[in-house]
Amino acid sequence: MEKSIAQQIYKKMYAIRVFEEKVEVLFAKGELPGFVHLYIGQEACAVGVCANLSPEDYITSTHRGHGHCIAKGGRLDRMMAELFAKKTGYNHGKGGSMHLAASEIGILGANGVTAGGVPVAVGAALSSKIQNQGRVAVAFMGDGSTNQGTFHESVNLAAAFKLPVVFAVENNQFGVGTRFCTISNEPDIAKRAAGYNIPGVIVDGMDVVAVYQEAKKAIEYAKAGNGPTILEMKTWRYRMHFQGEPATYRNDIEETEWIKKDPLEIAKTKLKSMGLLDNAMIVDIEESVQKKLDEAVEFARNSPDPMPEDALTDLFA
Amino acid sequence: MEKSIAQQIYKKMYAIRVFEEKVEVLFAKGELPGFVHLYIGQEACAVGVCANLSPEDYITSTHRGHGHCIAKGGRLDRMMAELFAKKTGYNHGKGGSMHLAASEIGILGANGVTAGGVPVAVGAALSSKIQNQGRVAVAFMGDGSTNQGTFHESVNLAAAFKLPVVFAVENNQFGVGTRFCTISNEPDIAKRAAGYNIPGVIVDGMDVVAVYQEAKKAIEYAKAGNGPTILEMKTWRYRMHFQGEPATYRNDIEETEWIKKDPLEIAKTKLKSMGLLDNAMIVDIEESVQKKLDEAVEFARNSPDPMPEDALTDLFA
Amino acid sequence: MRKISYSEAIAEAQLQEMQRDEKVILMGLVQKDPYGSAFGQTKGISSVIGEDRIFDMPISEQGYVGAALGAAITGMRPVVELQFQDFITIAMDQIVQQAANMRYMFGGQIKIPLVLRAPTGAYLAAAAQHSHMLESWFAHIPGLKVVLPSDAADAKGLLASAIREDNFVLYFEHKKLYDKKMDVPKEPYTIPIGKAAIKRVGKDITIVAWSFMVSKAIEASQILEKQGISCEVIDLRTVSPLDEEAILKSVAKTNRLLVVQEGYWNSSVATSVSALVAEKGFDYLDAPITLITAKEVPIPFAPVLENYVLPQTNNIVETAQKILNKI
Amino acid sequence: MRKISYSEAIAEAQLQEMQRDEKVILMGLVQKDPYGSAFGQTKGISSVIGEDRIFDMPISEQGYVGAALGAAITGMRPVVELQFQDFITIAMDQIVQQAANMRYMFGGQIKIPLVLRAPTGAYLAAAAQHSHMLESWFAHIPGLKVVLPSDAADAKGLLASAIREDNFVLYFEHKKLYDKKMDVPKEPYTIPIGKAAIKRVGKDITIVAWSFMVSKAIEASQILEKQGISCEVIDLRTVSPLDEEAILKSVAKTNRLLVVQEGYWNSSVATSVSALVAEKGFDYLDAPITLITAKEVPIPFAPVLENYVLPQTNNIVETAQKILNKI
Ligand SMILES: Cc1ncc(C[n+]2csc(CCOP(=O)(O)OP(=O)(O)O)c2C)c(N)n1
Ligand SMILES: Cc1ncc(C[n+]2csc(CCOP(=O)(O)OP(=O)(O)O)c2C)c(N)n1
Ligand SMILES: [Mg+2]
Ligand SMILES: [Mg+2]
Repeated sequence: MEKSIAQQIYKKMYAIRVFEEKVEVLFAKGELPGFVHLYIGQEACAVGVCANLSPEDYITSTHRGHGHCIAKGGRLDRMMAELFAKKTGYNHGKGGSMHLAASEIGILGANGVTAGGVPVAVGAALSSKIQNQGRVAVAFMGDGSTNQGTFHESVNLAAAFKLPVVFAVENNQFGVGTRFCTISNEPDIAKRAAGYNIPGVIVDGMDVVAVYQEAKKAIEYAKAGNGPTILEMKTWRYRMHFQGEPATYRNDIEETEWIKKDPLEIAKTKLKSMGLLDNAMIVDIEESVQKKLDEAVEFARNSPDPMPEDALTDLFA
Repeated sequence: MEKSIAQQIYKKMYAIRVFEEKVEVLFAKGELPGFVHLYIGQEACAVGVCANLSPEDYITSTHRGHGHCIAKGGRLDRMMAELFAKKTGYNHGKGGSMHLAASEIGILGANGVTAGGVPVAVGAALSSKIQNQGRVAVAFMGDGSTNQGTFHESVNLAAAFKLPVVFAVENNQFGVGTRFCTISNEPDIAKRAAGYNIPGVIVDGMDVVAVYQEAKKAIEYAKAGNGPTILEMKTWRYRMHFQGEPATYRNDIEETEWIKKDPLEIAKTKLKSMGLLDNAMIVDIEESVQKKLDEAVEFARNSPDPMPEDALTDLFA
Repeated sequence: MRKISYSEAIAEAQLQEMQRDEKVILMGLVQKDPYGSAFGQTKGISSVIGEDRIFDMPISEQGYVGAALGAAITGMRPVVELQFQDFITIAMDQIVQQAANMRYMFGGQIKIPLVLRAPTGAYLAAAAQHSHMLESWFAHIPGLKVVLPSDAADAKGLLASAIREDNFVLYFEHKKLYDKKMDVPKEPYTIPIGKAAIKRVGKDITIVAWSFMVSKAIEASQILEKQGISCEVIDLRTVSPLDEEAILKSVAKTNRLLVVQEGYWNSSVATSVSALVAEKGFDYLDAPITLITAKEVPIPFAPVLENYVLPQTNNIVETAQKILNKI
Repeated sequence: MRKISYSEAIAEAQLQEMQRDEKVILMGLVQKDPYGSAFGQTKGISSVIGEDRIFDMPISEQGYVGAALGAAITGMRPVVELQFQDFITIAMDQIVQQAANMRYMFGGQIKIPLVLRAPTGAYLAAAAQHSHMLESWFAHIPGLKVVLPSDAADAKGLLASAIREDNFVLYFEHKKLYDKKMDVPKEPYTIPIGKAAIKRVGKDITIVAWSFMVSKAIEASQILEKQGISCEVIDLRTVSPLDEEAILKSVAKTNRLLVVQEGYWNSSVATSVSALVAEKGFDYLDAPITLITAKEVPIPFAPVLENYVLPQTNNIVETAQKILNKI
C-alpha cells in the first residue's frame, strides 16, 4: 500500500467517525428531520473498499450510507446540508440521509430499500462493459439485505454476463433486531458464491488493511473482465439500528468483545506498524478533518431552506 | 420399491404421455382455448417425486403443470374438462391449463408466474409444521424459474426454519428459447444449496427409478424435521415451449441424444429388470389408461359451458 | 373507558384474536418482544402467547408474504406485516397475481383467511421511499379488500373483522396515528368491513376522507363551522369495496362533494368517489366535485417541501369555502 | 405506403432508434433472433444490429429492470421488456420506488432515459395471470409517463418518442393488436407523448378510450352513426400525464362523456377522466358521466366467461344510446 493511500484511509475513517458522532448529537437535539442510521463501527468496510476506487467507478449504498458517501469522496458540507434538509445539500433537500447521492463522483445513491441499489449497480457495470470504460461498480449492502430476491437475481445476472461488480456485504450480524443466523441457515454469506461459480471471500471487516487487500483483488478481478465477487466483511454496528430505536436486543458480552476491535484503533496500529502512518500525521489528519466538519455544520446551518415551490422541480428532465 | 408403486409409476407416466399427446392434437384442432405447455419428456420427474407423496402432502406446480397434476392424483376427466373451459373442470373453467388446482388432493395450483408457487409451498410447509401434521410440500419449478428472487427467498426461509419442503427443479436446460448456461454461470442448480447449508442433489431426470429414490430421501429428510433439499433433475422437454411457438432454437443433435433417453422406455426397461413390471402388466396399464383418457375427452366434450353470470361467483368466500 | 393508542389497539386486536383462535399466526420483521414490530404494533404479544405462533422473518417480502398465503390456504389464519407499506412493491406478485386471483382462478376451491398489515403515509420527513399511500393500487384489483382505520377504536374493531374474515384483507395503518390515544373498549369487538362511518353530521357539503385525512377533515370542519359552513365528514374506512350507498346518501343531502386524499390524484380512490357520484348521483350535484390530493411529485424529505406537497387543513378550509362561494 | 403490423412497427421503431443512437440497448427475455421476443416485437433486430446491444435476460424481472435503470443513469438508453405486463408485479420496487423516485429524490442529478415495454390486455383466454391492464397503477405514480398505442402507426411514432425521451416511459402494447396491419411510414417519425388524438370527430357524445378499446369505440361509433348518433372518439394515447385540454375541449362541444376502459373501475384512469371533467368541466355536462370497464373479478379462462367480464362493442352502443335517451 502506498503512503498516500494509507493516509487517505485513516482520514476517511476518522471523518466517518466524527461525522457520525456529530450527526448523533445534532439529531438528538432535533436539528435533523427524518430518520438516521449511523455507520459507526463499520468504517473499515466502506473505506477499505473505496480506497481502491477512482471517482469514475460506481457505488450504490444503503440506508446506512453516510460512511459510503464519505469513503467515495463525498463532501462533508453538502452531505451535512442534505441532512439538515437544506437547498445546498447534495439532493437539494429532497432526499435526506437515506438517499444521499453524488453522481459526479459515482455515488448512485443511498437507498431506503434493502438491496434496492444492488441491481442498479449491476446495470452500471453493464453500462461500463458495453462502453468499454473499465469502471467497476460496488454494491454495498448489509447481511439482512442479502435475503432479498434482488440479491440473488443481481449476483446471477452479473455472474452470467461477467460484469465488473463487487457485492460488498457488510455482515454486522443483525438486520434491525434480527440476528442473521436466525433467519438464514448458513452464517457465511460468501458461501452463496458457489451457486454462481464466482469467488466468495470472507474478510475481517474491522481491519481496514485486510478489507483493502481483499477488495483490491475483487476489483482487479472484475476490471479484468472475470466477473463479480461476493466480498463478505464481518463487522458490527456500534449504535442502535436507527437513532431513537426503542428496543435493545443485543448481548452485552458480545458487544464488549466487538468494541474492543475498534476499526479506527486497528487501522492506526496496523498502518503505523507498516510504517505508513505516524502520530504526527494522525494529529494533522484529525485536526484537518475536525475543521472540515465544523465548517460543514456551519455551512449547513447557514444554508437556506428550499422554497416550497421547489417541491415541483426536478421531476422530469 | 414395492410392486404396486412400480405399477403406479408406469401408469402415471404413461397417462401423462398420452394425455399430453391428446392435448396436442385437440389444441391443434382448435378445441382448446388459451395457451398450452406440454410436459412430454419430463414424465419421470413429476412421477418419480409424487410416487413418494400421499394425498395429504402438498405440491405447487408451474405453467407446464399437467404432468404434476396427474402424478399427484388428478383425475383426467376433470383436468380435460378444465382445458376445454367447461364448468365440470377442476376450476369450473376459470383457470385453464396454467392454473389447474385440486386442493382436496394437495395440488395448490399450477402457476402462470415462474417460481410464483414456490413461496406458497413454503407456506404450506410452515402450516404443516405448526400443526404438526407431518406433511411435506414439494415446489416444482423449471431451471429458468430458479433465477427468480422468490426462489432464493423461499429456499432461505425454508432452510432457516427447517421447513418440510422439497425444491424440485426440472432442469430441461431451456427457459423458452434461452439456454440456462447463457443466463447463469453455474450449470448445476443444486450447487446453490451450499449457500443455505442444505442438501443439493442432482439426479438423472429421465430415469424415474433414480428420481424416485432421491426424492424419497429428500422427502424423508424433510418429514424428519431436517429442512429442505434442492433436488435437481436433468431433463428435456420434447415439444416446443408452448404449442404454436414460432421459433426453433434447439440443436438437432442434442435433441436426438435426449430423445434416445425416453423416460417411458427407461422406466419400462428398469422396472422390468427389477422384476416389478412385465409385458402383460404394461398392456393392462396402457389399455386402462387409454380407456380413461377416451372417457375424459368424452366427458369434457359433453360437459356444459359455464353460464356467463358464473363469471361473478367464486371471488370471495 | 381506558385510553390506548392506535398502535396499542392494533396489538390488542391481534392478541385477542390469537387467544380466540389458535390458527391465527403473525409473520413479519421483528414481531416478537422486545421489539414487537417497528411501531409497537405487536408489542407484548409474544410475551403473552409464547413464541410458537409469531415468526420473525428474513427481509424477503415477496417470499414471506407468499409463505403467509401458502399457510392461509392450508389451515392457518396469518397476519403478515410489512415494515413500511412502500415495501409492498416487492411483494406485488404474491399479493396481486397469486393471492387476489387464487380463489377465483381455482374456481372457489380454497379460502384465503389472510390479513396483510402495513404502516402507510407521510408527514414524517421520511422521504420518497418511506411515505407512500398506495391503497389505490389495491382498490383497483378485484379479490382484495382494503381497510384504512382512522383512529384507535376503528383500528381495533376493523382489525378483528379482518382477522375473522375468510378473505384476503389489506389493512393499512397510518404512521401519524400510531401515538394517538382515545377510549377503546377492552373486550373484543368488530366493525364491519365495507361500511363507511359518518364521523361528523352536516348539511352544506360532504367531505369524504379516510385514514389520517379524516382528522384533517374534522379539524377543517370545526373551523368551517365557525364560518357557518356545516360539513358532513364521511370516513370511508374501507376503500374497496366502496360504500357507495353512504356516499350517495350524503351527497343527496348536501349536494356538494369534496374528497380529501393524502395520495396522488391520477387513478385513485378519490377519483373513484368522484366518478361514482358523477355517474350515479349526478342529479344531486349543485357544484363541481372537488378533489384535494398530494401534488404530483414524490414525497420530498425537507419538511418545508413535504408540507407543500401534502394536503393541509387550510387547503380543505379554503376549498370548501370556494365550493360554497364563500370566498 | 406499405402495410405492417403493430408488432412489426414496434420492432421497426426500435431498430431505427438503435441505428440512430448507439446508446440504445435492448434487454428482456428472448430478444435476439431467431426469437425476437414473444410476439415478434424485436424480430430481425439482432440480425441487423448484431448481438452486442441486445441482451437476453434470465427470468429475473426485478433484477433486470433494475439493471436497465442502472444502465440508464450511467449513459445508456435501455429499452427493457417484460414478457407480459402481469410480471411487472415482480419489478415494482425497481420501477416505483427506485426509477420513479430517483431523479427527484436525488435533486435532479441524473437523467433516466429508460423505456419499459410490455404486452398488456385480455380477450385471449389467457386467464387471470396473463391478462392484466395495469396502466392505472403507473398513472397513479408521479415520475412515470405511461403510453398505450392503439394502432401500428401510433405504436411506431410513440415508441420513437419514448426512446428519445430523457425520462422513464412505460409503453404498454396490447396483445390483441400485434397482428393488426395498417399503413405505416417507413422513415422514422415521432408522435408526442402526453397528447391525445381525436380518432373520430363527432358532436353528440365524447367517447374516451385508449389501447385496444379505441377500436371497439370506433366500431361502436360506426353502428351509432347509422342510428343518427355522432360520436367523437378520443384516443388518450398517454394516460399519464393526461391531456386534460383535449378531453375538456371535446366535452365542451358534445356535453356528454362516456369512458371505455378494459381494466377495472376502482382507482383507474377512467375514474380520473371522469373526475377531471366533474371538477373542471362540470358546467359542460348535460348528462351523468358514464364508465364502461371490466367487471370486478379476475379475468376468467373460459371465453364465455371472459367475454362477459370484458367491455364489448354492444355495451358501448347500448350505453351511448342510454346516455342520449335513445333507448
Ligand atoms: C425492502 C425493505 N424491507 C424492510 C426495510 C426496513 N429496514 C430498514 S434497514 C433494515 C435492516 C437491514 O439490515 P442489514 O441489511 O443487515 O443492514 P444494517 O441495518 O445491519 O446495516 C430493515 C429491515 C427496508 N428498508 N426495505
Ligand atoms: C415471472 C414470469 N416471467 C416470464 C414468464 C414467461 N414464461 C413462461 S414459461 C417461461 C420459461 C420458464 O422456464 P423454466 O422455468 O425452465 O420452465 P420450462 O418452460 O422449461 O418448463 C417464461 C419465461 C412467466 N410466466 N413468468
Ligand atoms: Mg446488518
Ligand atoms: Mg426449463
